[in-house]
Amino acid sequence: MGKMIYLDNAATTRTAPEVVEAMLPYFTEFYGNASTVYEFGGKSKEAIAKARETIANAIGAKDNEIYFTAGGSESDNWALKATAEAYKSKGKHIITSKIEHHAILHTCQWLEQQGYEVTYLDVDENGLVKLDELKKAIRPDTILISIMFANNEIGTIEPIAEIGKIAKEHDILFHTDAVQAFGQVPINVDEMNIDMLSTSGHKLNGPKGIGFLYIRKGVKIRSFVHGGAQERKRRAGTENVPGIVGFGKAVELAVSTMKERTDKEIELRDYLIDRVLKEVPFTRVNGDRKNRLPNNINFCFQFIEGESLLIMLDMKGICGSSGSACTSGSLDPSHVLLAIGLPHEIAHGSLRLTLGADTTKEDIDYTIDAIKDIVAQLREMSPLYEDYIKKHN
Amino acid sequence: MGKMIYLDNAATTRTAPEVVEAMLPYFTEFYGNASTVYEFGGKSKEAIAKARETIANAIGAKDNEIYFTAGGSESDNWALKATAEAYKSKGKHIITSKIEHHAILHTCQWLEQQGYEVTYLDVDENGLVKLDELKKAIRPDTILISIMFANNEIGTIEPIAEIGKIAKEHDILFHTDAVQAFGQVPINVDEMNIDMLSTSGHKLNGPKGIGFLYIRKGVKIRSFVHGGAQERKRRAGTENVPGIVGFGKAVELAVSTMKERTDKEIELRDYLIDRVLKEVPFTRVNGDRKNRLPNNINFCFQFIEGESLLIMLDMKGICGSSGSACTSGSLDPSHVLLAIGLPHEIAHGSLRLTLGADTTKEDIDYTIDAIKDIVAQLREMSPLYEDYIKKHN
Amino acid sequence: MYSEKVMDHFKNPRNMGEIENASGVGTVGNAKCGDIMRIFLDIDDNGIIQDVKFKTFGCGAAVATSSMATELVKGKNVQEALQVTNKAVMEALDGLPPVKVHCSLLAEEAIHAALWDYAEKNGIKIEGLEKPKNDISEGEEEEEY
Amino acid sequence: MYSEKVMDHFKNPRNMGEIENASGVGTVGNAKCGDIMRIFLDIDDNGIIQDVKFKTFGCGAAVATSSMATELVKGKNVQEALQVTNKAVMEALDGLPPVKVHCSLLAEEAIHAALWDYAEKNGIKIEGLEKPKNDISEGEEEEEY
Ligand SMILES: Cc1ncc(COP(=O)(O)O)c(C=O)c1O
Ligand SMILES: Cc1ncc(COP(=O)(O)O)c(C=O)c1O
Repeated sequence: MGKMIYLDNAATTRTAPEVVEAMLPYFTEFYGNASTVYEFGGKSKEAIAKARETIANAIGAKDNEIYFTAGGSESDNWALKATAEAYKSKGKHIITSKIEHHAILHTCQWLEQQGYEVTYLDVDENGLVKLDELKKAIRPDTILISIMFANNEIGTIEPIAEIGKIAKEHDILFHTDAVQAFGQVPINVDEMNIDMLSTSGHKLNGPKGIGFLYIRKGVKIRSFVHGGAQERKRRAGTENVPGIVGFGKAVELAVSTMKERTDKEIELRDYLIDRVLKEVPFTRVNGDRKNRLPNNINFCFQFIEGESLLIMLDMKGICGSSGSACTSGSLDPSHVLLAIGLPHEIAHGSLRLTLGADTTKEDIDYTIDAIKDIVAQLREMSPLYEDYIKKHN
Repeated sequence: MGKMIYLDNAATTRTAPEVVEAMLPYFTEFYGNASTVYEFGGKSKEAIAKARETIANAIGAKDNEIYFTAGGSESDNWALKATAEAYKSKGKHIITSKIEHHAILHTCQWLEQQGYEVTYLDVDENGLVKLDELKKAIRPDTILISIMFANNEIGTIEPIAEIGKIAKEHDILFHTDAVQAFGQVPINVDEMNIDMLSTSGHKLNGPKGIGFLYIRKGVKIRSFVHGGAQERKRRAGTENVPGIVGFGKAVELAVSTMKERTDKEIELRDYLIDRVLKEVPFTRVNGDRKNRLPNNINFCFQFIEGESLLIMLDMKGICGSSGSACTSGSLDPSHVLLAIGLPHEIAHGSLRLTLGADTTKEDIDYTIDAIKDIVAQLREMSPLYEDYIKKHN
Repeated sequence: MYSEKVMDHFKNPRNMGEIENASGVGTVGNAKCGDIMRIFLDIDDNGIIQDVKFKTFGCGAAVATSSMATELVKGKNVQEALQVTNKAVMEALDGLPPVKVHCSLLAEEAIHAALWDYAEKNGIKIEGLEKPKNDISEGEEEEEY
Repeated sequence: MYSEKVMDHFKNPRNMGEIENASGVGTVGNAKCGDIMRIFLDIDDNGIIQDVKFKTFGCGAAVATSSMATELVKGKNVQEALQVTNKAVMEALDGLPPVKVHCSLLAEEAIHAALWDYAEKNGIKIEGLEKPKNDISEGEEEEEY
């Protein structure tokens, strides 16, 4: 491979070398099962306890409120399905938004098949959940509100503290999918009145296949994966010690570098957005310009289609995404872009670039030039552009 | 730490250095998300495809019948819950055994709460499922038979081919929890008429936090973890590329070394069992002496309690287990030992030793001597032994 | 994801562009589904396709199938062009991923649409050519999980 | 899992053994639950515990609490011995894991049982001593998930 500019950090990140370093001893040296009697297993147990503490501190939680899972999707499934089950005698109504990740949306659809009722809140043109609509949607049988902390496609950060407050006032559980936000923006579960929170290790330079669900003490959630007594009997399965250790290390790094890293990302992000908006016609930015993840850029380029754009960027060594990487197997345009009011043909022309700690000004300049070239080239090829030009000449 | 003789390979194994080696590039070099358009993500996709092929070949399956999960517990939960859901219009009766792992038993209990009916088959004194009882348990509304390939505590290998045949004759799905058997005994899903099969990577010198569920093409199972379109839309979550690659490597090693490794283990296993039976009075072997995992040893030493035994073995550097490691948080004696007919006080005195590829004759001799000493010492301390001796003198 | 042939035709699309005053122009697909193909045919008096151009809005496979389809019909007569199936296009590209098979159907249909336009403009009837659908529904049924 | 103190008392149990013709012997727990403790007391005419021994079938914590309990009552008089609570045993051991708290209850109960036996044998009544239960049900309720 030649030059590579990796701008798909929302899909996954490079595992930090320090993280791998921290994990290594737990593969071949301290490989003991953490749930054993002998001292050797105690090494694993201690390592898990340390990671749990680091992580709990990062979100203002207590150690025993952190439950390790296999990632964001499992955390989301667990949070929704198992609270739905535990609170069904109270009610069967759940509120979420139209721009959640599929791990939430498909879980909600499954819950609907099980007899639950789900309200999918609209968002405004920037992807912000409307608080008054949230309030209106609340019913006596509402048991759960699940709104993502920040959107994975357009980077919009939701008013989580306000939502938490509303949920608390109505005595309704509040879950947030913080898979994209964790490590990028400060989170405090107490101040924000969050009862459950999902994360995934590989989104913040930790390993893939590990995540956690924060569960506030007192929440009567049931198990999702039944079996052994791990994770205080709530999540069965031999503990993924290296994964947990790596996650802990990644969180430690993400927290300690957050301010500096995101300040730099914000600067590069806004520089790229501003230049592309100025230099590429028929372009729009998706997502809120202010309440936005530090590393997220999302455009729609009219008259062209995203996959072609991605392949041509790839030919120049730039890795980006169009809609969520998780759904690239699908042919539908992004449900998020549709929800913020874009027509299908515009939604098809989206490009998401998500920066990382290593992204440089040079990378960004190179990328801007590449975008300009490629968009022009694809428009040259586009019958839609032809029609538009003919109509307006 | 001084000397260590690790004889708890059924709890978890050391990740093989070759496995770690194979994983490493996928953390920091080829860290791309496998579900992306750019070539860089293609590296991850290819690595997954290769692992999937290795694994499919290992059990005589097709590539597209292997679905990666986070481990044995998730595979078991998925297999049971999602077939129960998919086939509920056919019936709501499931057959399993009393000696399954908790990942099966607790899932069955959950299913019972959801309105399913579960028959828990008795086993004989060696832990073998009785085929005539299985046949008798089958009803028109039976949708699934789930019997483990080999038991994790007493090592008994179940008559899987025969069970598969019965299931097939009755047109009932057959799932087997092969977490302990995979890599230790030859498995062929076609010859054995297995429709679904659970495994876990860390039991065969692969990494923790990865497993797979084999699902025969045509089985109408639903998703368990809903979300993105990974694993042919059946199991959501960003692929754990290093985990999958490591699992693939571990399977490759396990398959290629199986004959030699297990021949050696069987010899050491039987040597230890025979000597301990001869040299330590009031001792019994649990599990079938013939249909037995090559690396499994399980004793009950009368008048003493297992945890004390473990701690004292640990003091001599020997790692063993008493009952399943997963349940060591519990105070109940092993449900498996109760199911083979042992009274509680005998069940409490169990010791499981599970050998690995590196176990040597010296380790075994040292362990035998340790057992003899420790059992004598603990009996000296035991009021039960005192009573017995007084009564019989 | 794509074969080398597909990537080659995507990177270096053959016959991209338009033909002014073409003998026939066909546009199929719709922006909603993310694929639109437009084929321009220059057909001489002997019914031979002298030139062909395309414009495509769509994914890599859409571009590559358009490119390959134009190559396959160039120089052929109308009847021969009609025989160029989506299967032929796919084979010439060394295959397509399952989710992209509909692109090849679209390419076949775009040729047919251009031929239909040609026939209409010239008041002739081409044996075996039915009025093309404007839209191609996906061939594949998704499995329900 | 265990504190150093617990491990020390497990590895080097104090007062392990039996006393022939003891002034009082108490056995509590049952094999079903995996813990049995037997305490032997040698009490002199002044009601002072001159010697104490134990035998225990059970886990590490069961052995350590037995050992510690015997240490705590040794040399005390009957009334003082009665004041040795499970909490005192636990504290002396620098704590126990939650699942093992019942072991300390068992140790307390074993002392009481031996004292009861002593009282019965001598036809006396010890102020504040109730007939010990033979069995200790677990103090903890398991959370239902
Ligand atoms: C038979 C059996 N099934 C399932 C499991 C669960 O596997 P894991 O802990 O990897 O989820 C185990 C391991 O503890 C096992 O031995
Ligand atoms: C917002 C959001 N939620 C959930 C997930 C799922 O996380 P994972 O793929 O690690 O299971 C993702 C990542 O794709 C995400 O961006």
